[in-house]
Amino acid sequence: MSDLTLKIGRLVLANPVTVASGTFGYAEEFADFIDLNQLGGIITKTVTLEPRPGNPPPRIAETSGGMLNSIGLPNVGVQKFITDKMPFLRTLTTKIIVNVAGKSAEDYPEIIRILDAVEGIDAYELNYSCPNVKEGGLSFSANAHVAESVTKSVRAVTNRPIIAKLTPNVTAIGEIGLAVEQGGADAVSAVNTFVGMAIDIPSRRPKIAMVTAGYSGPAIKPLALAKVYELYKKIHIPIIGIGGICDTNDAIEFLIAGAAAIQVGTANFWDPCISIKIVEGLQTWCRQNHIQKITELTGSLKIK
Amino acid sequence: MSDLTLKIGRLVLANPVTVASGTFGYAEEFADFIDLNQLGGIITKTVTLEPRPGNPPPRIAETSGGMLNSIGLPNVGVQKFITDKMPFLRTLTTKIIVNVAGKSAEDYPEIIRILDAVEGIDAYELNYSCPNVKEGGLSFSANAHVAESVTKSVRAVTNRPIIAKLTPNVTAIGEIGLAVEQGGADAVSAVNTFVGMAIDIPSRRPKIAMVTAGYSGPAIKPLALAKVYELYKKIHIPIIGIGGICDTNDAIEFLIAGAAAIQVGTANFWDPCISIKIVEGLQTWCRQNHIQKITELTGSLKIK
Amino acid sequence: MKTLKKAVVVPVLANVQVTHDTWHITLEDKQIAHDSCGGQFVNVFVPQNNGVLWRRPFGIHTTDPDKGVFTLLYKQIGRGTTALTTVKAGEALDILGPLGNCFTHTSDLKEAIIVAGGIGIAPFPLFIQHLVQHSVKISVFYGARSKIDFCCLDFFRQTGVNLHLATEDGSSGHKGFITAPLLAYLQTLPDKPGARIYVCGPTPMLAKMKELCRDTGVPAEVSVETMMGCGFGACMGCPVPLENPASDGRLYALACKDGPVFNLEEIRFDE
Amino acid sequence: MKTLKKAVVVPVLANVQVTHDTWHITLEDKQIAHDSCGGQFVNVFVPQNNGVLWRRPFGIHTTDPDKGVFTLLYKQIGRGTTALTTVKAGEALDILGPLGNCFTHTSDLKEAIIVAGGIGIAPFPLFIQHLVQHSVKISVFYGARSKIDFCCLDFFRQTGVNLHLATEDGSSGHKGFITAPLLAYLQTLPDKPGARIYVCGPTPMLAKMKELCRDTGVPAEVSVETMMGCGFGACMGCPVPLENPASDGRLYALACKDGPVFNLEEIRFDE
Ligand SMILES: Cc1cc2nc3c(=O)[nH]c(=O)nc-3n(C[C@H](O)[C@H](O)[C@H](O)COP(=O)(O)OP(=O)(O)OC[C@H]3O[C@@H](n4cnc5c(N)ncnc54)[C@H](O)[C@@H]3O)c2cc1C
Ligand SMILES: Cc1cc2nc3c(=O)[nH]c(=O)nc-3n(C[C@H](O)[C@H](O)[C@H](O)COP(=O)(O)OP(=O)(O)OC[C@H]3O[C@@H](n4cnc5c(N)ncnc54)[C@H](O)[C@@H]3O)c2cc1C
Ligand SMILES: Cc1cc2nc3c(=O)[nH]c(=O)nc-3n(C[C@H](O)[C@H](O)[C@H](O)COP(=O)(O)O)c2cc1C
Ligand SMILES: Cc1cc2nc3c(=O)[nH]c(=O)nc-3n(C[C@H](O)[C@H](O)[C@H](O)COP(=O)(O)O)c2cc1C
Ligand code: FES
Ligand code: FES
Repeated sequence: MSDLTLKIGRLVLANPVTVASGTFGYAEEFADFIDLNQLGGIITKTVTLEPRPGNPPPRIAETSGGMLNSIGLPNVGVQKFITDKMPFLRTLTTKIIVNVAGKSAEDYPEIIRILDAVEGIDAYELNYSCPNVKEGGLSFSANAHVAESVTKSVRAVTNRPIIAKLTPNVTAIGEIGLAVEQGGADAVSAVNTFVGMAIDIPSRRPKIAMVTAGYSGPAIKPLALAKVYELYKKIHIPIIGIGGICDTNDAIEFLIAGAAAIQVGTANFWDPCISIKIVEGLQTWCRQNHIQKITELTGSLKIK
Repeated sequence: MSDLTLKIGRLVLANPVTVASGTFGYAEEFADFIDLNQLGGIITKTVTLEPRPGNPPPRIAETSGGMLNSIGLPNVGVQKFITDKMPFLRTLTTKIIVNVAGKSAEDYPEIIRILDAVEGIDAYELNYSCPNVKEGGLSFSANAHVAESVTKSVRAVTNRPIIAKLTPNVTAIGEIGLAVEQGGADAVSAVNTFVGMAIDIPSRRPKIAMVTAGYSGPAIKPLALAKVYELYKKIHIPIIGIGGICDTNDAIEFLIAGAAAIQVGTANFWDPCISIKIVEGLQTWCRQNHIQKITELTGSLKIK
Repeated sequence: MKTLKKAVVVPVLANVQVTHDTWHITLEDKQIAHDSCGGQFVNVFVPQNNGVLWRRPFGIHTTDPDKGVFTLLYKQIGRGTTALTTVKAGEALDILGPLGNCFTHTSDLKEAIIVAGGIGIAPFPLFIQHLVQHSVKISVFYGARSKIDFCCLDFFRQTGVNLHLATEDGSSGHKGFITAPLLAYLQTLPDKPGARIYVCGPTPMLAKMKELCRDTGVPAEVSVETMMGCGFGACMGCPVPLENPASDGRLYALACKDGPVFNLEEIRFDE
Repeated sequence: MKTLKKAVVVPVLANVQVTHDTWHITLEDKQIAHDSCGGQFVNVFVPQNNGVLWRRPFGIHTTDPDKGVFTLLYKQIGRGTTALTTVKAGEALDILGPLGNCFTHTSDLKEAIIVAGGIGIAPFPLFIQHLVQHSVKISVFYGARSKIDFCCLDFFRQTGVNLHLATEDGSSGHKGFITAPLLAYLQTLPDKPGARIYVCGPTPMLAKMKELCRDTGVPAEVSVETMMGCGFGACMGCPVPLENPASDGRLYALACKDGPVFNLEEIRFDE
């Protein structure tokens, strides 16, 4: 057995395979399919301060090799999350990472303060891809200063590990990564969805009610991998790689490019067992390739 | 017969279908396959001031639904372009748009000055995606000021239409579009390739010698469409849409999103006749849908 | 790879074309054959994925718990269903299920009025199998574009249901939409309080049904169709707008988890 | 849709498996059967594109100009070639060709020494058909992993070529690489100036051949394999590093346009 454990700051994961926010519900949805405790960690659907209804339909569209979504972060709000969702999550032995988002910069420390009083949360992932309403709707990680200051404000209110989840829709993601590192993040996760769009020709309407949407799935893998590599060259904190990971090989590519762990997103939808298959696939691959510790792989890209 | 003609500034194209730089050689490569004069226009492989050998292999890799390339702009240099390539291009009746790139901002007006003395060129496309060596390798359209000033410097030396070709790898492509409009561009073309990467697991080497590469093909279509739409909302000059266009429907989607014309890129590689098939497909579709003038389509997206 | 219940690879026993565009596939799985109720669906992984990312949902059409088999009735409309037609007996399908909720059968039900448009007929035979066992009176109002589109007519005749047909082209039954003979029937219905309508069909028909039920005062349940990214509540891609915000403030229900069966008066179709 | 020459949809006459991993496909096209010379290739659009974007290049294996047919010999290695094995007689393939250049046969050629590794044998029968007509002496050095990998041995025997085999596992012919018997042969070759080597095989073999030709002074031509985005000079994705910059300053040739046949001494394999 190879050693698949790794550390994200002080957070120890049993293996590098976690599941991406918004693609795994609050884990209960997957209990019929897999043994949740075999995962390295579970990242919850985004939680916000107030309940949100989500966007009108159509919210999703299938494109060749990818999908578009504009779900609109529907969720019951942080209070009901604590009373309705945390009890189940607390029954699990895998790491629980709660993903949070704010409408304004102030929302982040406020929601984290509330969650910090709750047991059974191992870390936070800060969803920085949602629109910063006060700043004209640009996402929180579109701007290095904003990303740094929000991270700082969260750092000030919690000792739990914080993971900043970055949008890829920027000119230089490395700068944003540096900023959140500066702000005190323990790790970054990269990437959230890319901005995409599709049109229904007969009606001339966008295929998603909100017009533009987030693009995910196999089609974005090469893009996400390049973002992870860009971050790896620039920053010093661990990177959790996300984007189009559909099988063990995809996961290994992200590790080689510089990720310490990975998240499986869209692939959960067509194969709810895929995350566990990847855990098993990594174990097999490491054994066959005489990898003692999975951490050897991270950033092992060979360049002439 | 529907009227497929359109104008890009003063440039009149017989139809909206042109072919993307670097995917169509200098047109001669396609003379065995199609009647070149049925195209709306031909955009040449990028020409630079000095000859360039191009990058070492591997230069290309296939991914699911897309491809990666780092060709490195190999070309014979502007002088040999004029003597070796222009004579054939001048025999064509379709519009000839010469794509140019520089290593530094000064290269652009210099090469345009040289080309302006040459007959048979209908417009220039300025490839702003290549690294600006003096500015630390960021592309010329990663920064609005740089993009504007380079465009101005070109505007100062030519009366021919200039089309600024934008990189999508930016936070806000609309701002860059506005900047080149300000600089005097007659149109923008959007988009060039996205930064992507792939790794060969057994060797742990990047699949492309230059490590990161440009991602193109069907996988980028939703992303490119969103960029065109973002530009359409922001700028006033025409947009030429590019990115993953593989058939007539793809072309129509770009027109509805705001493009006045389109470029077929990667699809030329697997079907060298595809550009002409799209010209014919547009004609059929317009007839069936009672579209008198193709220009009606541009920006006709319906939003509630 | 051990997986828990609900994700199964099941043998295909038959896959036969039953109309010009509709197919009937027979699958073997004891648990699904035993546990499913009318209205529930399975989500099918489509072999050869030419860019097809999501599974495709299909209502459970019939079950034979003794033999441990169940069937689906599907219409070939796009990439996924076309790929499905190429699956052969002896192969296997990767499916999730049973998913979703069921048409309800309360003890006060005297007459079930089933209203189906086109392929919307698919989920009803299983429900009818159940109702027959409980001796509920069954009327089926079934509309299609043309005579050649009807499926399962033999099944309805054998079951002895009260069958009403309509076709848009008049090739069989009433000429026009099925809602016309339905309205006539409801207006003369002696025992309205014991009747309940069950609907599945295209969205314009559902909107029309809503009006009709409001006017006649007969309650209805509807099985809705939406795009489904996952089928089990994970993607939140299948919202169904609610007429009134739910008690917890929600504006939308999820078709796959809270449905696919809803009370017709609770949901909206105008978006 | 009128297309000019070189982009054609051709009938498949046969597609048969000839070894555990290699297939032989027969296609009908008068022009290709008539115009092609050994070394040229066709670029095949692969049916059912599971994310396969590019065509797949294959050397023209044999031609029968009288019947207007030609054949390809291909090894199943990945997605594209696997899809190709499912193509049946009676179907059609969308191909571009003939593309690229040919092995050269100058009038002073007395002996053609053909060196093939594995599927590198594919382009030679066509060239041999041509050489036989011109009564050139032909020696074939053909290496494979094992006996079961050899193709076309009957063809070579019928043609009366001087055939040398080697297998890595020693199951047939010399045990080891084919370059060993080749070297022995070259060292005792009486008429070196009239001899020319023609090579096709895996890159390590080509690098080895380069050394061997330098040492023995026998000139060689090589058919190279690179990734090909287009096959007709448009993508510039198939560079072959040159030993010395060309007269026009180029550091690379293009495999599809300037090749696939090159003088072995002109190209580099170290990258
Ligand atoms: C709960 C549920 C039960 C269903 N039961 C059955 C059944 O028993 N028999 C049956 O034949 N069909 C049923 N359907 C519909 C079936 O799932 C779709 O016809 C199928 O997914 C189409 O797949 P495709 O790849 O062939 O079409 P695609 O190529 O994906 O689509 C073709 C066209 O149809 C549209 N479309 C596809 N699926 C849907 C959808 N679900 N809602 C709205 N528009 C859509 C697409 O936008 C596109 O325009 C059911 C759907 C749901 C949600
Ligand atoms: C001019 C030319 C002539 C050829 N003639 C023949 C022939 O006659 N018979 C024959 O069997 N094959 C021939 N080949 C090789 C053939 O084109 C490849 O085997 C085929 O494209 C593989 O397709 P695939 O989709 O099955 O493999 P893929 O799934 O694309 O690839 C499988 C693996 O092989 C590697 N690979 C694929 N193609 C190439 C390549 N061209 N160069 C280097 N690595 C590659 C990939 O990187 C991958 O690792 C020729 C190639 C060229 C360039
Ligand atoms: C339907 C859907 C909903 C998502 N919801 C969230 C969310 O609530 N919060 C978040 O941080 N990311 C969300 N994401 C982004 C994913 O977590 C992930 O970053 C992205 O999909 C890229 O990974 P993938 O290609 O593996 O899906 C969502 C993605 C999808 C497809
Ligand atoms: C192999 C290859 C070479 C390219 N070379 C150039 C080039 O020389 N100049 C340029 O402006 N764009 C170049 N491009 C970008 C294309 O013109 C186009 O913008 C991009 O590929 C997106 O369109 P597509 O998805 O249709 O290919 C190249 C693209 C490819 C795939
Ligand atoms: S289909 Fe995914 S939540 Fe309903
Ligand atoms: S394969 Fe495209 S240029 Fe050679």
